[in-house]
Amino acid sequence: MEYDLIVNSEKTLVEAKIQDREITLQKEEKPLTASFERVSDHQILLNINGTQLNAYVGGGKDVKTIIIDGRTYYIRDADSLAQAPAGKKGFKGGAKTVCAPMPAMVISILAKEGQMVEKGQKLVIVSAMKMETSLFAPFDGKVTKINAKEGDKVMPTDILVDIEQKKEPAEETNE
Amino acid sequence: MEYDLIVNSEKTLVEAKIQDREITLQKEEKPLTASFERVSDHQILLNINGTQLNAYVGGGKDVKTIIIDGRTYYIRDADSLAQAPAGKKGFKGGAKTVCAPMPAMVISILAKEGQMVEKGQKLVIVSAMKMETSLFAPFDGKVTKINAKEGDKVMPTDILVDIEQKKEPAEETNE
Amino acid sequence: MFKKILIANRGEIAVRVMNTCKDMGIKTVAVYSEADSKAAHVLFADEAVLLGPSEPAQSYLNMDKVIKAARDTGAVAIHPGYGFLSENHEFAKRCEQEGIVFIGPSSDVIRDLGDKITSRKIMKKGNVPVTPGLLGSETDIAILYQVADEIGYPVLVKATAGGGGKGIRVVNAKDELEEAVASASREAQNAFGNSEVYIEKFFTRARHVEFQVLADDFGNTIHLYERECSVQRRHQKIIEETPCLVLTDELRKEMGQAAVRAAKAASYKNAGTVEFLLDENNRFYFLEINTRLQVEHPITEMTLGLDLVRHQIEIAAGNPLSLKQEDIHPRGHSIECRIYAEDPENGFMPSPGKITFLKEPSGPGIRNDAGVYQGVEVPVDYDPILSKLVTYAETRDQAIAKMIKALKDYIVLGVKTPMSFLCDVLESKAFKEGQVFTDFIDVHFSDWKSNAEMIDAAVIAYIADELAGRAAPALNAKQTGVPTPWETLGNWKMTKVG
Amino acid sequence: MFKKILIANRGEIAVRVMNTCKDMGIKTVAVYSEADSKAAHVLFADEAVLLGPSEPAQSYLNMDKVIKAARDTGAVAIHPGYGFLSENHEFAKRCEQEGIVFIGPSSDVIRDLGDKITSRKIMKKGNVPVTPGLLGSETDIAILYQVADEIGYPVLVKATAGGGGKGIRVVNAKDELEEAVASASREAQNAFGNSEVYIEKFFTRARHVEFQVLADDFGNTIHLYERECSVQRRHQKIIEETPCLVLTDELRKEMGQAAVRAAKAASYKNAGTVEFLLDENNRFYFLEINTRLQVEHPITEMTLGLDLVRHQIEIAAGNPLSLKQEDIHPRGHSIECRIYAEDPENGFMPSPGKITFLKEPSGPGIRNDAGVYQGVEVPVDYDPILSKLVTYAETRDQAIAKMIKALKDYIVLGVKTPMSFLCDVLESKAFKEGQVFTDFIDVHFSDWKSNAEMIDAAVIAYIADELAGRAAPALNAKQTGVPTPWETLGNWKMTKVG
Repeated sequence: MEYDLIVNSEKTLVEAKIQDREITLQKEEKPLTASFERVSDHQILLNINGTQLNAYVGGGKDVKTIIIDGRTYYIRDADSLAQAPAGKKGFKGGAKTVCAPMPAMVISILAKEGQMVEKGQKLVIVSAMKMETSLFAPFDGKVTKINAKEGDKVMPTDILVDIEQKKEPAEETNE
Repeated sequence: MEYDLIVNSEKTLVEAKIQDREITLQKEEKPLTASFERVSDHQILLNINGTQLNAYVGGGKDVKTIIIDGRTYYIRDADSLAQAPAGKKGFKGGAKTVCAPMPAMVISILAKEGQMVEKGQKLVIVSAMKMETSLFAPFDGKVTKINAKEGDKVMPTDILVDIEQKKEPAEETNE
Repeated sequence: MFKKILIANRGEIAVRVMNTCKDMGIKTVAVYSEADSKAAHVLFADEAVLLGPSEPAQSYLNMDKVIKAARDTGAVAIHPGYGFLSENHEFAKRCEQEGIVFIGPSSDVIRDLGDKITSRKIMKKGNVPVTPGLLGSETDIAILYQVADEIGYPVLVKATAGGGGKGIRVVNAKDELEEAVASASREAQNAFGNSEVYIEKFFTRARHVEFQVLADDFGNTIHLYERECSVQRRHQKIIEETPCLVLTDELRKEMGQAAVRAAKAASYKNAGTVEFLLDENNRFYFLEINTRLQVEHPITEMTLGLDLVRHQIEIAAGNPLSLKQEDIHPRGHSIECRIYAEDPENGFMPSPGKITFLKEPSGPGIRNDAGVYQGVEVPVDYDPILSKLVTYAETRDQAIAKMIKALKDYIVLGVKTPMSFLCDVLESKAFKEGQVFTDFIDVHFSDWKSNAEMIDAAVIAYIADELAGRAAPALNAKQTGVPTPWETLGNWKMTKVG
Repeated sequence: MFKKILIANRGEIAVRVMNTCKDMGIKTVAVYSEADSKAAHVLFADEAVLLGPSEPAQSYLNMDKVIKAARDTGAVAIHPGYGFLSENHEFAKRCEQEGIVFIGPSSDVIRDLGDKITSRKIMKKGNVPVTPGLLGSETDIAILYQVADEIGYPVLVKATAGGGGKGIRVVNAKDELEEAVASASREAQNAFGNSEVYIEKFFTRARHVEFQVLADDFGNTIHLYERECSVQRRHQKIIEETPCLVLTDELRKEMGQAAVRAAKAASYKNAGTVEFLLDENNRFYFLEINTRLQVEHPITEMTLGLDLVRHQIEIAAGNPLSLKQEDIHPRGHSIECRIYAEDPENGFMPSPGKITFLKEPSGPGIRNDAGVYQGVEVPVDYDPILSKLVTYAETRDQAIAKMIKALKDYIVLGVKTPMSFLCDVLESKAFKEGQVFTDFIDVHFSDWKSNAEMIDAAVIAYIADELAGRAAPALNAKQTGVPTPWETLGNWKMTKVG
């Protein structure tokens, strides 16, 4: 079976053979075979060449969070991503908005509609969990719309600033 | 609402008024009101006259296991008990069988079919978790059937010995 | 240092040993039976080897399979934990022959001390006082009757092998002796693969006080002070503490020296425990040396701030002891409660099943060495210990209060546990005053029933649970300690079973 | 002793304090905001009082409401924890006026020491060395420019109130000063209700070494040795340990005596912490006295085997200190890691959300003071600390190894955590060698990314999870640390924000 995955932002094409409780990844060097057993809803015991690893798995259909040996991996199906609405697609390339990173309060808006901004320029300061956090422009461009004002409470998906990119880089289509 | 409950083997008739997240027990002395909030599948936070208690609840439709302040309570609906098949009814009174207490191995059978036995007489020795456990006759009576032999692996609901009671005591019907 | 260690055990002690291995950067190999394929110790290990069916003889007690597992995985040493093969001198011998380091004393020492008779002889020679009793195992019931008469009832029928309260019967009168011998032999055979028994004097009001010892290959032998283990049920310790209340500084010193003498007399190496009986007149008698890690070793670790398993491994690796007697200064007070899947209202009968919910206590001064997790099945085939709950505090009263709090905050659904029983014991006047003898439970708690003082709250919780439905489907009622018909049948006379 | 104590705090520290109250048989009252109705500290208390909306000013910082809660529940004393009202002298004053015991020093002492300027003056008088800097708070930017020039950049803009890394900015050059002052003032206003700031010399390569002190009403003042707290991010400690590697016995003694002198100069009562900066030449400067329990107090408890909260309560109840300086002997080594809901790959940005799965590490030498449980929502409104993970072992190397193991065994799903970051820090050569200064993270880990060496295993786990379906319905993906569009947008320059 073929999996078109995005692992920690990296696109990864995986060819996997699945037999009962065994998964074989077709690697360039040599195939990697692992057996697995579900321990609980969030724990899967892997056995790779005799070595056991406990994988803790969270998240849902969209993205899975996987913790192994103290490290966290975020894996999603690239196909499901392709089907996502355009506005929220920016996960990998071509972001065109500045969103709130978490539930927060807007402390200060440092740009105006119509203003030209440079990549890395500070646009918004928000405060959450008693800490101030700055949001920066992702590229050179023109602020087309500002959707928040000082004092607003904002949520992670809220788009605070729309920016029209100055010059579109080549879209990464087949990375 | 009326609840006909069996709490730790004691029949308890409870008259309860239920309002949203508040339960009032009609007690002889004075009513007892408690508010409650579910914390998780197995935890309910009770508030009785300002004092909080965490109740941990396990079990299913038949019997609930409830742990409060380090003590365990077993509560079941008496009505559901009445509907149970006769052979498994003996929870409170009139047991007529000797069952295995847990998954175990039969070490020794100390009675024969047709034998008269006295209450407290040792009938079966089983072994489980590396410990030997004896099963005794619940009353004076006659062994009508023995359903296990030495070396058998037995399960909790397995009836090992059937006994016909010598003299039936008055059945507790309205305790 | 060893690269990889196989832990020839299961449950909490296997996890405990693996914890230290991981601290030391040593890879761990678990072994397991079919009943334990998802056990905590299996999940915690770097590698795991299936030994065979659940029967101990075909898995955890099977030397060939354990040795093969070590060979196959390249484990250079084996830690036996307690129970199973831990005090089996043949197994230690096998390891020696195969060039695998057995983490414990040499096979000869285990053989000598594992045989309670030989060990009594060694101790006598080493100037350590022993209890009156038989000097050899005996199958002839006539001789047993005779010796019992000589030392006087009550006597103890005791398996010469093993420990952990198995293969032991108290005999109060002549007519109980024969059945006790048969039963103890059978249990010993099942537990240790050796049915031999002997008899010795039984002290009804005695304390069980043991001393931890450590000895290396370079002649350094030290003791790590005492543990009071008098609170027992079915001859198995359930509450242990250190320090022991009744020891004066002089007596403590005297017993500590006797413990070191005992270890030296036996040419002991690695960690061991010298068990003494302390009678009401503060006379002490050597009982035995446990040639392995004790269940209750954590309380010593708490008051001394050290890791006994680490020292076991260091010694086994041939390193000299890094501790000196004069540097060992216990501090504060520590208590351990053994948490079994058992029913204290029914003779502490084991209560196997699936743990449907688990909330472990935590916080300052609380340690819980657990061998289970939420969702695991506690199998019927083995000793039903779930964890060792340990508290530490500046004083005994504080350690007791902390233990009671921890027990109330330790929630296990799916199997029965002794939490409320242990709370009542710890809260009792007798325990608080330190009036603990080996007959403590029989005297004070023989007909113990859980106090049901919060029935109203429980009823409210029942109704609330009905009203505020759970997200998950109802669980299997069979697994949750439901009273079943047999509960009205049995009188579980476990402590005095004939 | 007090019958009932109100804990005017939330999260792990409220649970921590309640633990000791329960050990002491003292009833506990929790207070909470609307965001915290099912928080761990609420569930753990005997009583709980809703203060108001989630905004701190309307709940945890609202003195009237907290005092009223104590009155209404009959609590005779208030433990303030750390943060919130803990160092608010007006609140302590209110308690004194209302006849409620404030568990901490007197309001006058809090006022004097809480004002970093006054405290610097007291210390100078008490013969305790202080850092160069401003002797009064200042709003005039012209004067601030002038003083900064005098002591030389880099300088530290510092709120005169509070602590915990809030209201502090490092200023490396003149053109950053004005924005830093504005930002620090604002943050201080939000966090402590006081916007005043001052400036002092910033030492780029210094260690943060603090001494725990205890003082009773009878003139007994002792120190409980040091804590090394140099590993910080955003001026907030994340790893603390004791003992401090670089202190010689002489320097330790000297600093301990200075700490006692500092406490005495301030007429200090109860538990407090004297913070020193230790420069590269082993010169130490008084920074401040934290007039409350520190987040990192457990490491002192581990090496000394005592309970600081108990001693706080005993002192507040008017009892004399049961400890003497000559009896205080630290043993072994202890490390604490603060576990926040935060994203170390993005400037340690807070990561609120629901904890969908929680597995806490346990075992010998591991303590986790947690303020959360599986299923709880980590609110956006407060400091996102989940727990303090503490290890103890015989040596520093062992304590580090144990901490790394514990971090890998600490599983949190639903919010992001710094586990892998902390592992890398602890495993780094610089940390292992004890080369820890307050700029440690900036120097060694400024662009830290999690090493993704087990991608194949993760991919297999992904596929296995798809194949072996879970029993429960899929969780809300939004809650599980999913990368969202903004991740590619921001450069989280938190450590040097202008």
